[in-house]
Amino acid sequence: MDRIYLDHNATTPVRPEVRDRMLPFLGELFGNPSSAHSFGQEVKVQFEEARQRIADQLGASPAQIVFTSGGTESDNYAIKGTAFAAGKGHIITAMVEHPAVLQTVSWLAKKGFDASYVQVDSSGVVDPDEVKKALRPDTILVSIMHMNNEVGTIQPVEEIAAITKEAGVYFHTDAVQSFGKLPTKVDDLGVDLLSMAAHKIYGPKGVGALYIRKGTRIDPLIIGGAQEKRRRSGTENVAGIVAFGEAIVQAEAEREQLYSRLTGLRETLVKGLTERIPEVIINGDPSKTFPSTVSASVSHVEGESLLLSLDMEGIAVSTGSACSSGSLEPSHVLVSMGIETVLAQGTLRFSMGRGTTKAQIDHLLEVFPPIVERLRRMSPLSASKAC
Amino acid sequence: MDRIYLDHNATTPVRPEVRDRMLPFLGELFGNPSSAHSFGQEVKVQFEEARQRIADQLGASPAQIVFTSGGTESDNYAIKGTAFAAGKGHIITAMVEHPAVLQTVSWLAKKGFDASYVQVDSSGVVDPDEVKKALRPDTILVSIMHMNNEVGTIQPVEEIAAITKEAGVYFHTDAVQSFGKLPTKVDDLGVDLLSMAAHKIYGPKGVGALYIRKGTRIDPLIIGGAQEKRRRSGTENVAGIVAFGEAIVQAEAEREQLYSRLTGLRETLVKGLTERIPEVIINGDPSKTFPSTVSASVSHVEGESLLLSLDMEGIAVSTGSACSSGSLEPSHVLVSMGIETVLAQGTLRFSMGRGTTKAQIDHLLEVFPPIVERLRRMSPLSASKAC
Amino acid sequence: MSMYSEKVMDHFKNPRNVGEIEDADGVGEVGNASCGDIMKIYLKVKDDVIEDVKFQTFGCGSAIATSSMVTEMVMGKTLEEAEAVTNKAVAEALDGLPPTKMHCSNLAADALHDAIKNYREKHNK
Amino acid sequence: MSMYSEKVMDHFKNPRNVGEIEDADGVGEVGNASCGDIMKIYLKVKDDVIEDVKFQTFGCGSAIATSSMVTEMVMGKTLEEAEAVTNKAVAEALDGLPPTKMHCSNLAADALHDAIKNYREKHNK
Ligand SMILES: Cc1ncc(COP(=O)(O)O)c(C=O)c1O
Ligand SMILES: Cc1ncc(COP(=O)(O)O)c(C=O)c1O
Repeated sequence: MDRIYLDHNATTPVRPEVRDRMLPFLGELFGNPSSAHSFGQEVKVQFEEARQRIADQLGASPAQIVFTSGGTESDNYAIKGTAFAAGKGHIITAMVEHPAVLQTVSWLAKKGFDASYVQVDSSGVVDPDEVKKALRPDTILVSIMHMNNEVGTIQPVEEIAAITKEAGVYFHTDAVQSFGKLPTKVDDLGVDLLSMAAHKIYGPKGVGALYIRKGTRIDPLIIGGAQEKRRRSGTENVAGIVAFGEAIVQAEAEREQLYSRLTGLRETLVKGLTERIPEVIINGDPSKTFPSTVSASVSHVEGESLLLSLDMEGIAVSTGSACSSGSLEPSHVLVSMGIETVLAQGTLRFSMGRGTTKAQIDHLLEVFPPIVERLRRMSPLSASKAC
Repeated sequence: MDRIYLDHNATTPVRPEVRDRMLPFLGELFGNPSSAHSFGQEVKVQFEEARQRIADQLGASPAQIVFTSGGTESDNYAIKGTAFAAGKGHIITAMVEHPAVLQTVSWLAKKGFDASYVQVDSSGVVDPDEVKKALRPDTILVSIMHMNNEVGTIQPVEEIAAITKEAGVYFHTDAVQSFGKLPTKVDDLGVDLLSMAAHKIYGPKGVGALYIRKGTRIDPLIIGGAQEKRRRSGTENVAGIVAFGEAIVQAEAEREQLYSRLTGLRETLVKGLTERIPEVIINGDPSKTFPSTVSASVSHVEGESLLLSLDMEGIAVSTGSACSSGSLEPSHVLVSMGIETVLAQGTLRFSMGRGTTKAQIDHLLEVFPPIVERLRRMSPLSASKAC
Repeated sequence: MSMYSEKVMDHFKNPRNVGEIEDADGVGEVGNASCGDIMKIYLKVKDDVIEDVKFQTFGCGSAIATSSMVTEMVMGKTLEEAEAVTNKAVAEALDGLPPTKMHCSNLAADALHDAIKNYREKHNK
Repeated sequence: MSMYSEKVMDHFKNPRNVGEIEDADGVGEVGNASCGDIMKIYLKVKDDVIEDVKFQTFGCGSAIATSSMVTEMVMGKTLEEAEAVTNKAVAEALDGLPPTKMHCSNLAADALHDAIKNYREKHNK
């Protein structure tokens, strides 16, 4: 069997149609879109078409889309940009956010801003009332993600938006995991700022965008030659941006069909795991979780050793924490959901995508139980038990 | 004749060998280099090889190279990063810098930092003594570019470094235009921070790097998942980074040969322009200017109308200001060199590269004089004269 | 492929009514070199009708095109009709201008109005 | 392609001396679950020589590999020789570990030393 990729929340392969759209821009369409001559202008046209496509997906105007180098930059731009424009103030976020949000907020906290972190319930969902309670007169921004990357939890963004709107506070959502997978019309969601990335939806790495509602007071993060209407300077990653435009159109076209296919695959996976492996816990509430992601905590064994063992069988998954730090701390997301430390350490994330098949899941379900058994036999935690 | 591209300082075509190196990363090598499984690790190896190549070019260790989304981000990171790590203080830069430096410094000035701008002489060169005079006890950073993008002037970076070193002040140089064109060994230059971009040396747009000398106190600009040893978070633009590594090796291999070829082409171009067009001024001192760039001020006519007229003949050049703002202000670089406003408005930048041939320059020299004549005949400024 | 419409490029390539009128009845001028555009309009007027109009322009593509367009729009028109021509109308006649050029290089109607004013002052009308 | 050396992967795939010694002369343990690694080492000692050694480990790839490696390194050695084995020596014997793993998951020698200490305490040596 070919290698099996079950780490689509980390990144996805570039779709062949998307790649084909990029190639001319690595060839003769090499002009700088800021250039007034024809080499520049012929590029600019296609480049602006990509902006229109992103805007359409959001139900926004192209003038409200700023291209960036990815999801992390978009998050940094949204949060630091509104913070620096305000000068000082209080920011509300949640413990389940991606480090791109959490670490940015904690950097700002070191620079004189204030931060509050709302808790989540055991399925990882933010309670809008908690956001309301955390509001202060000097609150400038609420940042709550749309879809969580580790567990797949979908947050009640619309309800939170109603609260921020009433309070007159900006609302940013990190939609890096949801853009192209769930509807993300900005007026339905009610958000002022929304982060996106191409590489989660079969586009290239190193390109993303930030939606900025008209009138939002925001400082630029990357300053210079005044590209993107002064909001994001630097020669644009034209090939990447055009590819992003293509990726979203393709993703939207198959979105609903993929959703139902993933729902079926999730059922097979969850059923197989719980039936075949003793003491495995599936994290999150499936009714509030996007079906591509299954987070499973396996008692008595550690996640990386599970990951490596699966990798030896040609199956790619991720541990609970998507973080590259090599830190051995258990996932902040799982811990904030109240999962025991040692279980959090033994968590794997299976994230499926458009290339995932039933045969792949079946194969995983063959291979995985003996791996767990072998590692449990090695573990001092399970030694006393007959597992 | 094919279209002629004389705007290499704005951007360059991707070299075919570089493009070929990228393609696998838009195909099956799609893993996230932070992933522990084989999809990630197979990518990481090649990705780190690119870092080694950039480091070799600088005579630095790979641990001192941080990949970014381009020259502008590198400049922002270097300047804001050292400023925020210091918390407060004074920054010295020059009026001839790229907007990525100038606008970043002026943003910091609005946020409570201090800034001084050193003047340049009529050929655009910074006097190191002026830097010395501008130093204050609270100076935290000096940022002076290596090679200017509008005129091609090479700054006395080594001499300035001697001054900053004695004063114990960090020294950043924007080497976006010089990296791969001039020697840039960081220990020879004596700099603490050095900005680079791939797309100026036949690599893709949207990727760059910052050299950070070991021990430099610098805050990250883009914060999150702890990639690049926590110095620059966000999923890496792997294809772009690998391409950057290839681009620098290729650029270095032909660097000296290209330099002498460009020197010959410049001679032809300058001689042709001054002989065939009355009242044209070549800006900068050729002995202190990199030979790819010729900045020519044409009296009584405006730059954009020259640019458009050349574009109609299939020749791509740029006006004095490389800025995309559409601002009608004359180039800050030319003005700071003491060039009259109206002449600055009538300035074209011809920037040559590896694809430039003698035949192209000869063709330009045929086409350009009648264009100037036609526009001068239309101009109210030259109406009184018989030009 | 250009940042300008085809009409702008047409007027840029083949500007109408370029030049000076030696014995003009009215001369108008707007802009200055530091802002990048200088436009000069010359008028020949008879019985309140513009019999001839010419322009000279130092400026970018849109400055030249708007100058050319405005002369075409008012040739043979009465002064009153000419006074009703706005910068916006000139831009529209050219199928629009890029946003960054709308405010800066779109001054041809102003130059025209300045020339009419100059004519009226000289001739007490 | 792996983040680990071939030797680490070999010990991870085929760990030597896994398990428990029921009547161990010394038992050592380091780590705790919240830091991600727990290692337990069991010793059988005769005449100051390690006759048998086994391990149990909860932890990542390098934790399992270092545990396995340390048992191999000290099997049949005197206690004194075993005490001279450092975490660094274990990592070197595995052709190195990734930087992020050097400090966190490289504790097998500590677990061994803890087991020897336990043996000495129990047997007054
Ligand atoms: C001197 C200089 N610095 C910085 C930059 C900005 O680089 P980039 O466009 O890759 O962000 C450029 C080019 O645009 C440049 O010429
Ligand atoms: C929810 C979420 N936010 C932000 C990011 C960061 O995006 P990028 O890696 O493109 O910078 C990711 C993915 O890594 C993510 O899953």
